[in-house]
Amino acid sequence: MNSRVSTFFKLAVLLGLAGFPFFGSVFYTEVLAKILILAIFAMSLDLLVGFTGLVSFGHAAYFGIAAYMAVLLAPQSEAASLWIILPLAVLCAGIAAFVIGIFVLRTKGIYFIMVTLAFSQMAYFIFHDTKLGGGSDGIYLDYRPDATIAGFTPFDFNQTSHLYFFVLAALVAVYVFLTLLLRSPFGRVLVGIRSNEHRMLSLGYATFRYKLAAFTIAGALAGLAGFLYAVLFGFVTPEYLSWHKSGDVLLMVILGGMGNLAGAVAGAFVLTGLQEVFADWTKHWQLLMGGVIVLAVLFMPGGLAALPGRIVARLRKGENNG
Amino acid sequence: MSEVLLEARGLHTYYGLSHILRGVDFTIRKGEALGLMGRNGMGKTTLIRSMLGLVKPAGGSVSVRGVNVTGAPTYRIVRHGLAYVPEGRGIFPNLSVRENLLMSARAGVDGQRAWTFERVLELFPRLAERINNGGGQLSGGEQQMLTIGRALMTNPDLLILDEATEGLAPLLMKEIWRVIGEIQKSDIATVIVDKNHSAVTAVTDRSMILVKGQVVFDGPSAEVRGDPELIQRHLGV
Amino acid sequence: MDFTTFLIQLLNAVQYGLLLFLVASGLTLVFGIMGIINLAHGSFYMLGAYMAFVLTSMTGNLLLTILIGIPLALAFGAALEALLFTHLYKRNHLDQVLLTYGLILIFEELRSLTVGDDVHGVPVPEMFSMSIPLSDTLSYPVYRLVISAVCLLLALGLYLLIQRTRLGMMIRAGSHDRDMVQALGININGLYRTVFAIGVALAALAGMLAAPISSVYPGMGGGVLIISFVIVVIGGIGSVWGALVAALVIGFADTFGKVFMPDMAGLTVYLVMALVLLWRPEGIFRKG
Amino acid sequence: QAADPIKVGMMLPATGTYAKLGSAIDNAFKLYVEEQGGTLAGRSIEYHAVDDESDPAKATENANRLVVRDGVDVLVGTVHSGVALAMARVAKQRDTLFLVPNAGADDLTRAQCSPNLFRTSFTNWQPAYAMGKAATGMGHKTAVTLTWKYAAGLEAVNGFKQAFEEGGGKVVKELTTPFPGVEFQSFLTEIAALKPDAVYVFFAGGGAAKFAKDYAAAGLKDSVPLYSSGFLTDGTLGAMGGAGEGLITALHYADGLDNAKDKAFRAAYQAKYGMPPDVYAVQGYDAAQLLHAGLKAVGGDMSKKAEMRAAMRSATIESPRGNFTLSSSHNPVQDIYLRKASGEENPSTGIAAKALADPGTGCKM
Amino acid sequence: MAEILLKADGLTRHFGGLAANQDVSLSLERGVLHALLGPNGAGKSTCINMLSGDLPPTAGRIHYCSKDITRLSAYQRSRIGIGRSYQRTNIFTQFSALENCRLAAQSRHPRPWRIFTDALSLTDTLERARAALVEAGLGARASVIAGTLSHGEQRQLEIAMVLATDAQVLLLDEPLAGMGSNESAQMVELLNELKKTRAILLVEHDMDAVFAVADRVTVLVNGQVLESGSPEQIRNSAEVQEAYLGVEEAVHV
Ligand SMILES: Nc1ncnc2c1ncn2[C@@H]1O[C@H](COP(=O)(O)OP(=O)(O)OP(=O)(O)O)[C@@H](O)[C@H]1O
Ligand SMILES: Nc1ncnc2c1ncn2[C@@H]1O[C@H](COP(=O)(O)OP(=O)(O)OP(=O)(O)O)[C@@H](O)[C@H]1O
Ligand SMILES: [Mg+2]
Ligand SMILES: [Mg+2]
Repeated sequence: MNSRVSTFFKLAVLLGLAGFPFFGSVFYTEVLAKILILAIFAMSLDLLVGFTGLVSFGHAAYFGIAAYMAVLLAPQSEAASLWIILPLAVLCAGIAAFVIGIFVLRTKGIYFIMVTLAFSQMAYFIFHDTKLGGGSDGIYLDYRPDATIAGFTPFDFNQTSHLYFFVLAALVAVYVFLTLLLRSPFGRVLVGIRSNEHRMLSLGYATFRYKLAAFTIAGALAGLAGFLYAVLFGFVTPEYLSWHKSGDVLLMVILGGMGNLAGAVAGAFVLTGLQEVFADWTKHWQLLMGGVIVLAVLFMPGGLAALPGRIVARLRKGENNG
Repeated sequence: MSEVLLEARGLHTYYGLSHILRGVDFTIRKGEALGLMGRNGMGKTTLIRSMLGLVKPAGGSVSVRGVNVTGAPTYRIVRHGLAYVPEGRGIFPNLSVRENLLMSARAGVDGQRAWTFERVLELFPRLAERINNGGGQLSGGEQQMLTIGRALMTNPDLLILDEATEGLAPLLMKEIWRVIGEIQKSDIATVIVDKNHSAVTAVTDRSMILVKGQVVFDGPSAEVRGDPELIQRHLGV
Repeated sequence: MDFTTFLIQLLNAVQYGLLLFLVASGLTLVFGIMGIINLAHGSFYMLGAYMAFVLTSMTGNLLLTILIGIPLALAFGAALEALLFTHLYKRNHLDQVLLTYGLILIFEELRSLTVGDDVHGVPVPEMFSMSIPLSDTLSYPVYRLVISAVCLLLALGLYLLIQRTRLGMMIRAGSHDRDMVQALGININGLYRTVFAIGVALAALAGMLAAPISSVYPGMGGGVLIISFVIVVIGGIGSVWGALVAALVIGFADTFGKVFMPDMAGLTVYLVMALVLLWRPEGIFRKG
Repeated sequence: QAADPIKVGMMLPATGTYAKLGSAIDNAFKLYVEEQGGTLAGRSIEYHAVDDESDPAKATENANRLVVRDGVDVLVGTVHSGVALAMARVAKQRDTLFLVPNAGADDLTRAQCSPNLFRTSFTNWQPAYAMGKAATGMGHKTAVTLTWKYAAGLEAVNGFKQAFEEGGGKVVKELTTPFPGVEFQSFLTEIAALKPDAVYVFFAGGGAAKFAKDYAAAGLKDSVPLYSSGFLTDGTLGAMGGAGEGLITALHYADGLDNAKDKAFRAAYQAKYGMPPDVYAVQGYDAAQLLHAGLKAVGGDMSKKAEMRAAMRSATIESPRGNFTLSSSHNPVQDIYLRKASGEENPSTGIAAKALADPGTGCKM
Repeated sequence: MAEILLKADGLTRHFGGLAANQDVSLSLERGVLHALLGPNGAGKSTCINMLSGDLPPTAGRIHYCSKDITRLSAYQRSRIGIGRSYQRTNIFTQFSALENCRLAAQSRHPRPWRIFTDALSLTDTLERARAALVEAGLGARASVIAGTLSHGEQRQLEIAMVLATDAQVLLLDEPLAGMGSNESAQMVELLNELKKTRAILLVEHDMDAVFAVADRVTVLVNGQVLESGSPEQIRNSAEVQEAYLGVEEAVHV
């Protein structure tokens, strides 16, 4: 698709999202906030899967760790300062990703998939089987963080719309950050690693460090998503780290079309949105969901991201023939 | 004249929007040796792949032994007695040398097995030494031998060699040219794509030159050999 | 732990390991050899178990059920391949993840719609229903030993098929370069259809054999999915012996993990997997 | 006001392992409402349903869907304890009436108790405690416990242990296995080596059936008696084959209770849904009854929250399980039956604990 | 005496029972093109792999500018100025030909910290990449996706990438294989130009090309150095003729 058209389209979507709380109900604002958070989560994974070629099946670990930090690092009986707890939670996720990355990045391909799974499952069981975070029942966040800074309170998370706008701003920031990152020399190296890591090595790139950096950044961004998720729902359970969650976000990335940030966002919207709709309709929503997924795989190669291009090509062809 | 083995009429092939083959006619008869020449990117490989059904031509027809096989699956086309040695090798790195050879073994269309495992190893003793090695662990030239050997194991009537001598040491290269000569004597047709024009024209009866997806010359190899200007113009030497 | 108990635990570990191999055997073929990332493996296993339930309640005989069930599973597998999987070979492998995830949802829902959400039992075949006393309080069900035996046979059969037959060579070659295999005159589509069907049938067979001891219940497929992948991967993708060894390793890790580190039991399998893969980044048996 | 219907939000599992329990609760709840002519205290009922997938990670959102979006007057749910805990929070924040028809998490009517929350089922502690008491009564001195390592199982084991040790017995080993693992062989070996007088387990569904079969196949069933909360044998006896025969469990419901209410309920349920009801159905039925009791007291006017809740708190529910009242923390004070499996049924053999109330520790209301 | 850039002493490499290289010593000097010949499977690529760091030697030492680099990994060797091409085309098939070279050029100035700079705006890198493409004869194909280039063109790209890294030592594994005669001739010219300022190790089976550019020749047979010397010396060696060149060839010339 024409890049100007696509930019225009993205801005229009952004505008629509920004206007939503003024028209939509509180509940749907929350649903949308959730989807936006998952979109951040999906973009962070896409940095690994779509751009660096590292298919992580344990990305929920960093999401969950930051979510737990949002609760565990907060004081029991009052709100934590957003400006302290947010960076801390993201930092924790980043550090976890860095440390785990040092180990898992020794493996490749399918083995990498499985080792990332192994580490995230270990993290899962640590939270599930110890009293650290309330065990299998999870743990609650009683007060949403407070955004007051030097006596000034720019926004109040207790109002859903404020939280929503913060999430939306975070999404845009992450999108812009990743877009710039991927255009930079660093980003080009990541894509090169996906294409042919061996050649990158022989060209003189310390690929391990690049991969570790990408893994850490992705972990930290997943942490941002996890933090916001915990704040939104005020509840954290070990399930946030489970392989189902890792799988869900991987599905979003694949359905969206790997290696396309907007695609990851679209994947989050479509997968979560469809489930909202179908589950409302019928208790056999899984059948519909499964059917849609199967059809999407068969008839939408390249995922959602490739769809506009295919439609345009189809139209062009029609024009030429007609 | 002997039976037509493989024939293509008016082949047009596209990769996406780029038009690669622009109406190519191609014939090869039983026992004939044909040199297919042209500079890099002129469409030699595309022509072969189109005839074998590995890419679907947009227009034109292909027949083997008079049977129309246009649009048929590759394995059906090949089962009429064709064997293909692709450029860039295409061995199976996850199979051992032995397995690479055995997996393709079959009797020829006439039911004969002129080429056996033993005979291939006799031709390439180096392979016999590396027989239990993984295909991916072979040296470049050894892989090339393996691909040729694997093709021979199908006991073909037509052997298509796309840059089969790439990476072979001079001694072995000579051996290959000699073998190709032998093969021809046993009534097996060969299509040879090779950068070494003098060698190709020396072992083939007929030559074909492709330029930008069109045939610009199709005639006796002797004619090419004797016409440096023709070579200069189309092959740029 | 006294020595007898230790020996019995050892037996448990081996037996469980073999059971795991049985459960993973279909995946060894479909994922390990053909290279298809099949998340629906657990669903095929579930299908087998439910088939065992439905058919034994009609025939009253597990052996007969297996004889009927296997052709059904083969046909089902072939149909799935022809309808769905065949379109994905040239695409990114991760598309298979998406497809098979969709299939899990569909199968799970279809199961619920047709057979319901009850827990069911399948009787152990009469002739294997006794137990052998091991200690004064404990005895061992013969059926479990039978399964172990079947499992060893299966491992041998798979090994011969994959490593020793031309069919196996062709499949392995096909997982690397389908075009080239075709160009050698091999009907790769038919071949893949057959092997995929065999893989599905193996998963279903595992489900049928395990049904009497595991009982039949909703969500049972999900439980075997991850462990099957763990086994195929840490064994070294594409290696039957590797999978067998891996299954035994996991059997040991799980059994003795429960005994010696009960508080960490959930973790042991994953800990073992992480350690194995950090030690040998391409599995215990690298592919040849 | 009386014209528009009461919105009831049913948040139950429709898919996954607990789907069957979810539908039993749903069926019975609706059965009761229909028996009343489709209205409760003169108000018709409008159902809003959400599949909770038994996934705690989605619980808050799903609860919000009913409470915030649909603005239900009553939230009913669910089977999974973790999900119910998350629901309780949402309901508490909005002060929406919340009826728990199954989830046994002790905390719901202990530390997390709340004026708007009523439970018509049990605490995990209750049947387990009763079982522990009964086990000492049978003269057992030592016991081994085994459960999936998750909150419900651990709570049950605690209840059993408390009663068993109060009665002078000793729990010699507490075994756990990761949820929802079903490989028990090494535990059976350990039990056989420890040779306790009794074994207490907490399993449900497929795991329960598998455990009972393995236990019997290991030859332990005849040498070491197996006890459990009733979920072990509820709806799973068929799947156990003969392995469940004679198993003794404790629960607040049993088959063949000889009371009129139960007979009528069973007949009606069987007639309407073509299958016999189970304990989950009873709990769902009672949830509707409890709601009715509250509504009757305020004449259908749900805005009179305090009055309605007071009425519910002091109601006596004529349950198929036998009459029960609610404790101050809103949990049933009920008889726990001792049952002995026979065929596919769990008929009562007596009462393990009469009018047993959960201690409600930590409930500040 | 010319400056020795890369020096290998007693390189040995075993694959199981096979000694692919046995006590191979070589030195590459600036301004000298050193050809490494030998029959298929003699161990030439193995030797290059050890020099480039793709493969650890079983025994032996490697020095670069008299620094011991035996333990350096492949990327570290590349960073200090050892570039290589592959016998089996090893390119980024999804990228354009230009991006292939740009990545190669970028490796000289990776600038990973400048994450807010568009890589395409770093003109030094981009210019280097374009120049390399032109040198390798692919100037007109810059924007074509590498995977869709014809086989011969991919071989050209393989060389263009090494050129773009601006390495001081070039290890070229059959650069001419698959190239047309025209491109080969061009490449021979290029090699003659390049060797003036660099040290080059050339593995090649095209004897016309080898004898047109080589200043020194080493012949490897069964992993061992059979002979090493000037091109004439090698061409006339009976042993080399028997093992590698073939006898008629020598008579011919
Ligand atoms: N998969 C593909 N997609 C798009 N274009 C392609 C593809 N494969 C080949 N081409 C283009 O088709 C043209 C012909 O390629 P082909 O491989 O047939 O050339 P060739 O004559 O065999 O060249 P060479 O001697 O280098 O092997 C080239 O311009 C090439 O870039
Ligand atoms: N990874 C490996 N494992 C086992 N054997 C190997 C491996 N790599 C190479 N070999 C063997 O080592 C020998 C030398 O291989 P090498 O690739 O160095 O040969 P070469 O001289 O480059 O040959 P060619 O001219 O054919 O490319 C070959 O016999 C090859 O089979
Ligand atoms: Mg070609
Ligand atoms: Mg080589």
